[in-house]
Order: sequence, then C-alpha cells, then structure tokens
Amino acid sequence: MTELMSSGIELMFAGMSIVFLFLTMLVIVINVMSGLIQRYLPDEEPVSSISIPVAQNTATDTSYIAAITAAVHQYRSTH
Amino acid sequence: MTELMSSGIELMFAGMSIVFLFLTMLVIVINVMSGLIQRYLPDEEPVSSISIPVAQNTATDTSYIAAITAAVHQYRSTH
Amino acid sequence: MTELMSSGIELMFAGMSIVFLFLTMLVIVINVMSGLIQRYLPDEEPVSSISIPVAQNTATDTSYIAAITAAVHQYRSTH
Amino acid sequence: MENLTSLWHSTGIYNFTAGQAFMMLVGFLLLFLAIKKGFEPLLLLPIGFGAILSNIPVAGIAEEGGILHFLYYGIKLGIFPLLIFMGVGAMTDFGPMLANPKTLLLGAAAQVGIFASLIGALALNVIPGLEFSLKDAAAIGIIGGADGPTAIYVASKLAPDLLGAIAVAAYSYMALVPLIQPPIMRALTTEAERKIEMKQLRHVSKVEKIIFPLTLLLLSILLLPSATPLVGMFAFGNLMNACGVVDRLSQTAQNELINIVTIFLGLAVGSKLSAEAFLQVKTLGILALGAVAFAIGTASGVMMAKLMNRFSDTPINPLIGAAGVSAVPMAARVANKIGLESNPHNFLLMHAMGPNVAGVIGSAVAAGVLLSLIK
Amino acid sequence: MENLTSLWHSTGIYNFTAGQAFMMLVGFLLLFLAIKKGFEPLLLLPIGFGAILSNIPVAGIAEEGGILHFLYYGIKLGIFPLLIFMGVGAMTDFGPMLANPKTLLLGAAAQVGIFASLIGALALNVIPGLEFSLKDAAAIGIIGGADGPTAIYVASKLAPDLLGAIAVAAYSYMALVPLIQPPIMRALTTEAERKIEMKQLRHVSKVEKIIFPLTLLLLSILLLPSATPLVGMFAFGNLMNACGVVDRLSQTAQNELINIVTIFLGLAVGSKLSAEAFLQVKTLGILALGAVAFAIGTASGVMMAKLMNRFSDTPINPLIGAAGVSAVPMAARVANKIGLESNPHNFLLMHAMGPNVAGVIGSAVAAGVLLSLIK
Amino acid sequence: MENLTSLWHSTGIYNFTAGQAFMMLVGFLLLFLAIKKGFEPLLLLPIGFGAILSNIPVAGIAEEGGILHFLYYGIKLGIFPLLIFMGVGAMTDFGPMLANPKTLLLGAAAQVGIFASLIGALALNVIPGLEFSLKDAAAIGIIGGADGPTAIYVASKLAPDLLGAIAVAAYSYMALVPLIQPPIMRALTTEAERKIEMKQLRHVSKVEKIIFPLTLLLLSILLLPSATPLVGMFAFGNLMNACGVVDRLSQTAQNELINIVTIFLGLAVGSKLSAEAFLQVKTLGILALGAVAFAIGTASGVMMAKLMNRFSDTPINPLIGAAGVSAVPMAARVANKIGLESNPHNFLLMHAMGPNVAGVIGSAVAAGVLLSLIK
Ligand code: NA
Ligand code: NA
Ligand code: NA
Repeated sequence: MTELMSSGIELMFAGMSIVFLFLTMLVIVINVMSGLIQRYLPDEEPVSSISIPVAQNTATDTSYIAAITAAVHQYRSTH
Repeated sequence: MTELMSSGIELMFAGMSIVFLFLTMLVIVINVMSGLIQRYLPDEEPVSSISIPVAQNTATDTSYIAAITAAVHQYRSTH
Repeated sequence: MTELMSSGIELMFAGMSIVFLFLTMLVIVINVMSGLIQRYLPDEEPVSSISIPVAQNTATDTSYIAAITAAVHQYRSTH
Repeated sequence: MENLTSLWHSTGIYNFTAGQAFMMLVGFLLLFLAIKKGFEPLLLLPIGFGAILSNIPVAGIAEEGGILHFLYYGIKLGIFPLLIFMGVGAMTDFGPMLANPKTLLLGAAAQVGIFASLIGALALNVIPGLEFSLKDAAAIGIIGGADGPTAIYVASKLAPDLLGAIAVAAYSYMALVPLIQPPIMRALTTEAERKIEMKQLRHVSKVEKIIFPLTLLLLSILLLPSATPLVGMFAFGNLMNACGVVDRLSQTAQNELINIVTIFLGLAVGSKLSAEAFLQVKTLGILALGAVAFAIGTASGVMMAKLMNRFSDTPINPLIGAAGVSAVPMAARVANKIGLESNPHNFLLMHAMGPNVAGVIGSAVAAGVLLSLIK
Repeated sequence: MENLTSLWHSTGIYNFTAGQAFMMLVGFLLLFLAIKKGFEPLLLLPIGFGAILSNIPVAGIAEEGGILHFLYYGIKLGIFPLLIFMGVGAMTDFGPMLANPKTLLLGAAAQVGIFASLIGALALNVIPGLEFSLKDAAAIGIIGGADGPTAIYVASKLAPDLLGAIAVAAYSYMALVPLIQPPIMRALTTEAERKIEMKQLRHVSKVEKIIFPLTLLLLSILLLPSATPLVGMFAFGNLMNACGVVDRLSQTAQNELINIVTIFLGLAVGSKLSAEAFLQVKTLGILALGAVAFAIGTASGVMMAKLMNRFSDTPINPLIGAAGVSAVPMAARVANKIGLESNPHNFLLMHAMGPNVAGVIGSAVAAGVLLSLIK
Repeated sequence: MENLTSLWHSTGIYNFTAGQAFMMLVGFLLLFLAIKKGFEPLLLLPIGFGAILSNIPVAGIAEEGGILHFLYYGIKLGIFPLLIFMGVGAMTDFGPMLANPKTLLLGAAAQVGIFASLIGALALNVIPGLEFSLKDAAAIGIIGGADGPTAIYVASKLAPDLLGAIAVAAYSYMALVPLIQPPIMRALTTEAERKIEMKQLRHVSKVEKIIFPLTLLLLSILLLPSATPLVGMFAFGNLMNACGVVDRLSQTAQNELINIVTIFLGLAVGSKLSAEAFLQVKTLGILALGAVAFAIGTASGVMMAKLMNRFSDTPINPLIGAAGVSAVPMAARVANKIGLESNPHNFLLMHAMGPNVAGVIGSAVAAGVLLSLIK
C-alpha cells in the first residue's frame, strides 16, 4: 500500500512537472514562432501565396527533387 | 419428412401466436402509454423542455448521482 | 541480368500489344455501340423511359421470372 | 511466345465456365431491372454488379484475398444488415401507427406469408432433387417479411448458401409489389369496402414518438430477446431521430452511413450469386415460394382488416391491410392508389403507413421466433 | 408444447438477472439524462442504448458474434478515440490561444485534478473491498482531464474493465460543468477579480495557425512520444482544417466520419456497462473521484490565474482559469457567464477559449505521462 | 529520480535515430509541398503526416498495435485503392471520350512510359547496390501510369516495400505535370500543329454513358480478368453515376466515402515511409525513373497523335496526346493551356478529356498485364 502510494505521489510530481515543462516550452515556442511569422511572413503574403495556382511555382520543382536526393545521400554517407 | 413437416407446422403456430401476442401487447402498451402521455405530458411541455439549455437543470445533478449510488447499493445488498 | 532484361523486354512488347489491342477493340466496340444506340435508342426515348414510374412497367414482371427460370433450366440441361 | 500462351490462358474467354456466363447474365439482368425498370435500384444495382464481379473467371474477386470476400464479412458477422436497419429506423416515422395502434394487427396478420411459405418449402421436398432443411425453409419464408435487411440477416444466420437467391427474391418482389398486390386486393374486397373512408389521424406528440422505440425494445427484451439485435438497432435509429438532440448522428445514420453500407452490402450479396449456389432447382423453388409468400401475406392483411371491421365501429378500409407486408413505402402507396380508383376523395396513404411500418416490426418479431426456435 | 416451453425459456423475463435489470435501468437513466436533460447527448445517448442492448439476456449482443462485440474492437485497438480526436482537432480553432499563449499555463494547472484523483484512488484502497491498482488509479484520474476521447483511450489501455464507468463519469461530469464549477469559481475569487477586463486579443494569421499544430506535434515527439498518438491525430485534424487546401477532407473528418465513429464508439462503450463490471463499489469510488478531479482541476486553474497575475502586468481574469479543465466549449461558456454576472460589459468567452483548448493539450500530455510511466 | 531517468529514456530526443529524423524531414517537406505549393494536397498532406507519425521513436504508431498499422490493412488487402477507384469512377464523365473514341489510342500510347521505365529499372541493376527484381521494376513502371490508386494497388501487390516511395513519386509527378509536360510538348510539335482546331464534339446520350462502363467491364472480363478488380470498381462507380437511379449512392461514393478512404489511405501510405525502406539508393532510382516515365508517356502520346493525323482526315491537335498519361484533370488543362498560347481561340480542354480518361483505362489495363504476367 505505502509503496503503491509512494509511486503515486512520485507519478504526480513527475506528471505535473512534465505537463508544466511541456506547456511552458510550448508558450516559449509559440512566442518565438509568432514573432518570426509576424516579422517575416506578415499576413497578406501567405494568404495569397497559398491560393496561387500550382502552375506558377516554377522555382520549386527541381529544388524538391534535389532536397530528397540530398537527404538520401546524407543518410547513406552517415550509415 | 413428416417429422420435418410437423416441426414446420408447430413452428408456424408458435410463430404466428407470438407475432400476434407481441403486436397485441404492443397495441395495449401503446394505448396505455399514449393515454398517460396525453394526460400527464401534453404536447406543449415536452417540446419546450427538451430545448431548454442545460444550465437551467439545477435540480437533477445530485439526484443523478444519488440514483446510480442507490442502484449500486441495492445491487450489492442483493448479491 | 540478361535473362531478367529479356523478360522485361518481352513483358514490354506483350504489355503494349495488349494495351493497344484492348483499347483498339474498345474503340471498335464503342463505335458499334454508339451507332446502334443512335439508331435504335435515340436520345429522347431513353431519358424519359428511365424516369417513368415503376408501376407502369406491366410487361416485364413475368418475363423477368421467365428469364431466370429459363436460365436455370438451360444450365441444368447442360450440366 | 510463352508469354502469349500464358496470356491467352489467363483470358476470360479461355477460362469461362457455362455457369459463370449464366450468372453474369443474371447480373446484367438485375442491372437492367434496376436501371431501366426501376426495381429497387439502390440494392439491385450493387447486387447485380457484385454478381458480375464475383463470376469473373481467374480474377477471384469474391475469393480469399478479393475485395468482395472481405466485404462479405460485414454480412457474415451480421453488421451490415443491422446498420441498415438502424438507418431505416432513423428514417421511419411511427406517427401514423401511434395514432391508430390497432393497425399493428394488420402488420401481424401479414406475417402469415412467412410461415406459409416456410411450410411450402418443406412441402416442396416431395419433389426429387429438392432438399430444404428447416433452416433453409425458414430463411426462404422470411422473404415473405418483405424487408430486405431482415431477410439478409436471417438468411446469413440460417442458410448462407441461399443468401444470394433469397436477397434477390426479396428485393425483386418488393419492387413487384405494385403488380403482385392489386389483383389480390381487388379479389378479396367489395367495391363498398374499398370506398370506406377512414377518420383523420390524431396528432401524435413528440414524447410519444420518443417513448415508442423504447417501449418496443422493452417488449422485445421481455418476450423475445432473439429479436433484439434487429429490433434494438431499429429502435436505436428511430430514437436518435425522434429525440431531436442528436440530429447530426441521426442525419449521418440515415444518409452517408446507410449509403456506404448499402454499397458494401449490395456488392457482398452479389458475391453470393455464384453458379454453384444459384443455378439450382432450389432457386426456382425460392422464387416461386417468395411470390407465394407475398401473395399470402397480402391476402392475410386484407382479410384481417375485414375481420377487425366485424368487431369494431371505427371502420378500416381493408386495402390498408395489404400494406402490412412491409415493403415500405411501396405497399402503402399501392393501397392508396387502389383506394383512389374506387373513391377519388379517399386518401389512404397515411392510414396505410401504420400497418406498413407495423409490418417491419412484425417481420423482425417473426425473424426472432425463427432464430430462437430453429437450432 | 415443447416449443412453448422452449420459447418461455428463451424469453427475457425468464432469463433476467438482477444485475442485468439494474444495468438496463442505468441505461435508461443515461437516455433520460441525454434526451430530457441535454447531458452530452451525442455520447450519452449511444452509451445508454449500448448499455441496454448489452444487458439483454440470451441475445448476446455484446458477446462473441454480437455487433457490439465487433464494434468494441474499434476501442480496444485504439482506433475510435483517435479518429474522434482527429475530428475534434479539425473543429478546434487555436486562434484565441495563439493570441495569448501564456493562457496555456492555465491549461497546465488544471491537470492537477488528474493526479490528485489518482492519489485519491490509491488512498481509497484503505476502504475494505476497494482495490485500485496504479493502472486503475491512473485511468480514473484521467476523468479529471475532462476530455472524452482521451479518457476512453487511456482507460482502454490501462483499465479496460473500468472503461464503462470511466466514460460515463467523464461525459456526465462534462455535462455537469455548469453546476460543478460556478461555486468553486466564486469561492476562490473576489468580486474585483471577477470584474477584471482583459485586453482584446490580437489577430492571429493563417500561417501561425498552420505552423502551430506542427509545432505542438514536434514538441510532443521530442519530449513525450507516448502522447503522440493522441497529439498527432489531433494535430493532423487541426492542420487539415487550418491549411485550407484539403477542405473536403477536413469537412468529412469533422462531420460524417466523426458522426459515424461517435455512434460506434458510444454503443461500444455502452457494451462495457455490464453488471459485473459496473455494479461494484469501485464505481462509486470512480464517480466520487471524478467529481473531486473536476473540482480540483477547476480550483487549480483559477489559483494559477491568480498566481500569474502577481507576476504579470497584463491582468488575467481568474475565471478563465476554470476553463483550463477542457470540457470544450462548456467550461469557457461558464467562465463567460460568471464573468458577465459581475461585469455585464466583460465578454470572457474568447479569452476563455485559450485555456479551454490548452486543457485538451494538457490532458493529452498528462495521458502520455501516464501511458509512458505506468507499465 | 528513477522516474526521471525512465522519462528521459522515453523521450524522443533520447531515442531518435538519424534515419527517423531524416524521414520526418521528408514528411515535413511533403506537407510543405502540399500546403504551400499545392502539390496534390489531398494525398500528399496525409502521406506527409503519416510519414511523420510513423517515424516517431518509441511511440510505435505504425507498428503492431498502432493505428497506422491497422489502417495499412486497408492497402494490404487492396480495399482502399479499389474504393478510391470506385469514387473516381463516379466522378468521371466519359462523354468527351465517347464523342471521339479514337482518342482512346492516345491513352494507349502514353502507357509506353510504364514499360519504358520498367526496362529502365532493370537496366539500373548495372549500378552496384541497386537490385530491382522484375516485380520491383513493374511496380516502379506503374508510376508512369500517372494514376494514384492504380500505382498503390499494383505496388501493394508486387513490391510493398517500395510502396511509400512509389506513391510519393506518383503523386509528386502528377502535381509536377504542368512543369514536366510543356517543354516536351513544345519540342515535339510545330507551331502549325499546335494551332490545329478540332471540330466540336457531338452530344453523347445518356444511354451511351450507361452502356459504356458495362462494355468496358465486359471487354476486360473477356480479355484481361486480372485487370477487373480495378476496371470493375471503376466501372461500378461510373455506372452508379451515369444511370441516374442511385444518386444517393453515387454522391456518397464520390464525396464522404472517398474522403474517408483518402484520409486513411494517405496516412497508411505514409506509414511505409520508414527510414529502412525509403532511405536507399533505390529511392533515387525510383524518383529518376518516375520522371522518365512521365516524360516518355507524354512524348508517346504526342507522337501517337501525329501518327494518327497521317492516316485520318479529321485532324487531332497533337497536344491532347500528352493528356493520355492520365493525371486527370491536370494533364488535360496543360494541353488546353499550351494550345491557347498558339491559338487563343482554340479551346482543347474537352478534347483533351477524352485521352485523359482513356489514360486511366490504359494504365488499369497495363496494371492487369503486369499483375497477370509477373508471378
Ligand atoms: Na414485414
Ligand atoms: Na483537459
Ligand atoms: Na494512365
């Protein structure tokens, strides 16, 4: 019984610590993220860029394949 | 063959009896139910009571837990 | 390796032959079908016949059971 | 070259058996009836297509590993018919029946069709080559219930081999109700009886509609638990609709969910239309008995109405007795139509809806009896 | 005659046990609460009906071969709660929380209710006849998370036997939030505190709403992978909605799919309301601890808000702390209502939505901790 | 303390492998392409998210007991791709193709891409470290079919290990059609050819649209039963839509049902994007061969159109040949756009829809050949 209760209490402290740690970090990360977005991606740009038709994105096709290629090479070279 | 047929006939009588018994009882029960509802729960009341917001049902919360509690105790005491 | 490659090439010729054979036959069949439909079932008739209520199809009920009956008998007689 | 031979050996032409070809024709016939004749297309179209797919040589679409094989588990485990029954329950309005509960007895009488054709199936055993067990006979009889999911549920439990033929017969005769019923109805009634006007139905309150499915379920629990899978799911759907507080669930149950399950169920039923199972003299027996069941059910409903008129002072138009076979809402519409022929001011539709939905309950009860007594 | 005896022996009346009758009453009680009192009807109606169906004698609807048995696999395998969580994610707007991220801490504080009732469950072991293992206690504690799918997911993993009682308690107390929370909120705050007006929330851009679910998932991956099934499906649903390029998927996830799964989940939860599992003193403990968990969670949220006001110059109305327990959106509405009583110009609803959805994240994190540490 | 160590050992940070981290990046890349670049978002968003979820250390979401593991059964058993194909069939209008059936040959020609890349895959075996079996090569070739469900269906049967990379390549290149095709189309056609105006399409009657899916199925049954699971479900969906008597089933098949299955299929495909399966030189080969397949398919379609113009007096604008690869409706739109550049009064869209949907049939036929000949 006392052993069970002590695991429970340990669990409580571990649990609440992690919950607070997690949500505190989330607060920090959101603040950083929102700051970066508001600075570099103010609201007009993204909304419109999302709705532009695919056919206009001429720049990204090659970079896309290049990115996967690079990822595979990097993985290969480290294994 | 004749045995099979006699089970079939027996099944027919049992079956139709139960169907009639069941639906006759349903007629009776519906008549009783409708009578009770028309007398004690005439149409205006239920329609509106169903749409009232939850926040107003102050009376039922404790009775609800009490009901389950009572059910559990009664079960325990009979087993 | 060469064996694998030769199966691949064989597969390519078989595959493209079948694809062309299949789609060529489909062209022929569509032409025949469209010709027949345009001749015997011009557009007015089918559109309206599809929307007529079931109750009017007095002619088909018996022919339907007769058709299944015939199918079963024919099957039975050939097996 | 080898490839070409191997390809030729893998064609349908090379591998076709006569039975498969026949069954495929049956499948096309069902599609024709569904599309061109409007016979219960929601079910007969998927069933017909399933019949075609499952009889394709080599492909094995209805065999282990094929999609129809997997879909059939939904029937085998009893899930699909019960979900359809839930959706049908959500679509059903018991108002007309609650306004005139004695019409429930018409729904009871019409179930005579079930048991009469059960006896008929057993009697057919005198014909050499026909061997119907009690389970087979019961599964055939349930065609007379004129209710698709009930027939499929019972057949899947008692006689899975006959499932294809039974489902096809049940839905076909439901579509043929406007042809089967009128002559019987006219033969058994006088012009005066057909002219009977019924008094307007009273308003049924929302509370009654909420309490009814629970009452029905409770009665079924007390008297006939073996019917509660069917009655329970039906009552659940009906309660979701009647109570008004879970409209999004009720809408989904009677639209998207029932549509999805109907597609799957139809294809899966079609997968039971294999040559071995369907191309048997048994099938002719099933088709004949199904017609008998519908005819007897119709006649029993009408006669019951006439009998009730002897003992009651609020008269019942005996035409609505024919609606007791279920086949919702077709049978009710037929009663209305025949009634209008004799009396153009007499609208029987709502009056016929009472026995019509009572017939659904009646056949679910009969199904419970069969499932409970036949081991 | 034999048939009649056999029929009588197959009736519900003959076979009923007292436990089944009691549980059926509990089922009807849940239906009453759902329909008449409006207690979380979307869940409590199917749960109540499932309870009735699964306690029908003879029928075996919740046993091997019955439909509820098959539906329960959706819970056992963890699929249904996760799909519901996906749909809830698609319905959730994180805008208010992103506009004022420090309200996340209120969602953290309210999780004290989970662990306090976990300790409480272990403490109840002193009562003879009560034996809660650590797994049981954790599953009971999660009721304090005030989030249905999380509670069902955790209970199905840690204490499937208690699932029925835990789910019923969780949804019931969520429905009772307007009764449980106000007295606690009033007791712990001064009139001046309740009058605090909060500054208007800034506009949150679409990009922020798209990035947020990914951020949340990433943090969960790095710190607490055991929470990622829950957090991941939630984030997936949220991303589908926020990104705006897969609207047809998002709409289906938050409508038809979640409705279908809700029907199945509810019935399946109900199938765990068997007499043996539910009619135990344990159930009383679970009900009591659930109430304690909600109360402590509410109090912790309020106290946390008051604590934060000591260290911050932009004041928080402590009433919104109570919304940290989740119970979306009921708890936020309660905070708004109590706030309006003290200051009729102070609309707290949007401010309370922040801690409210933060509470969902908080309880998913707590669930991850429990699933990870309890073996 | 012990708890803390145990918690630390259960974090993602502690357990991450380089491969998992890489694959998670690939997942985020797919999300970026889906959301920001609009690359086939309906599939690439769930696939990308599935890739992230399945590479989370410790959580085991794609392993025995995890939700993605269960969802993958829908692919493994071939159910999901066939249901999607049914929905696509219900969405497809064969009118333009029936009005000008010879455009079917363009859809045939474009399948050269499939077999050319199959040969290419076998040729790549000369590179050390690359070992493609005939099954692998066939599964890779099917990328050239430019049809998602067909590719997934074939890959799940022939090379499940390559499924993730193949599905990603197929959908990515379908999204890249507006970039891959135009240069090839311009290089192979003269300005005069691109200016060719085609005569207006005749009206196609409803009966023709009803008969066509049955004709297609019948031909497939006779010649190539191994293609009938794909062709059959496609024809079933198309018939449901064309016949007009089962609109509620057709609507559900092309909306809610396909949406639900798309979510599940996407997540399940993503679960095959594990480091071991994806981070191989093979993947580079697959990506390269996929691009080759699309390019060769496009070129073959265009050249076939030019060839047909030599033997026919009703000229075909060779640009619509490029639409024969499928990638419905993207490729048809590309043909229309390039056509308008040369002749602003020439609207090719409807003319290009013929070869476009013919390409779907063509690749299903090619899939049947591969499934039938490769054992
Ligand atoms: Na009936
Ligand atoms: Na919570
Ligand atoms: Na194609």
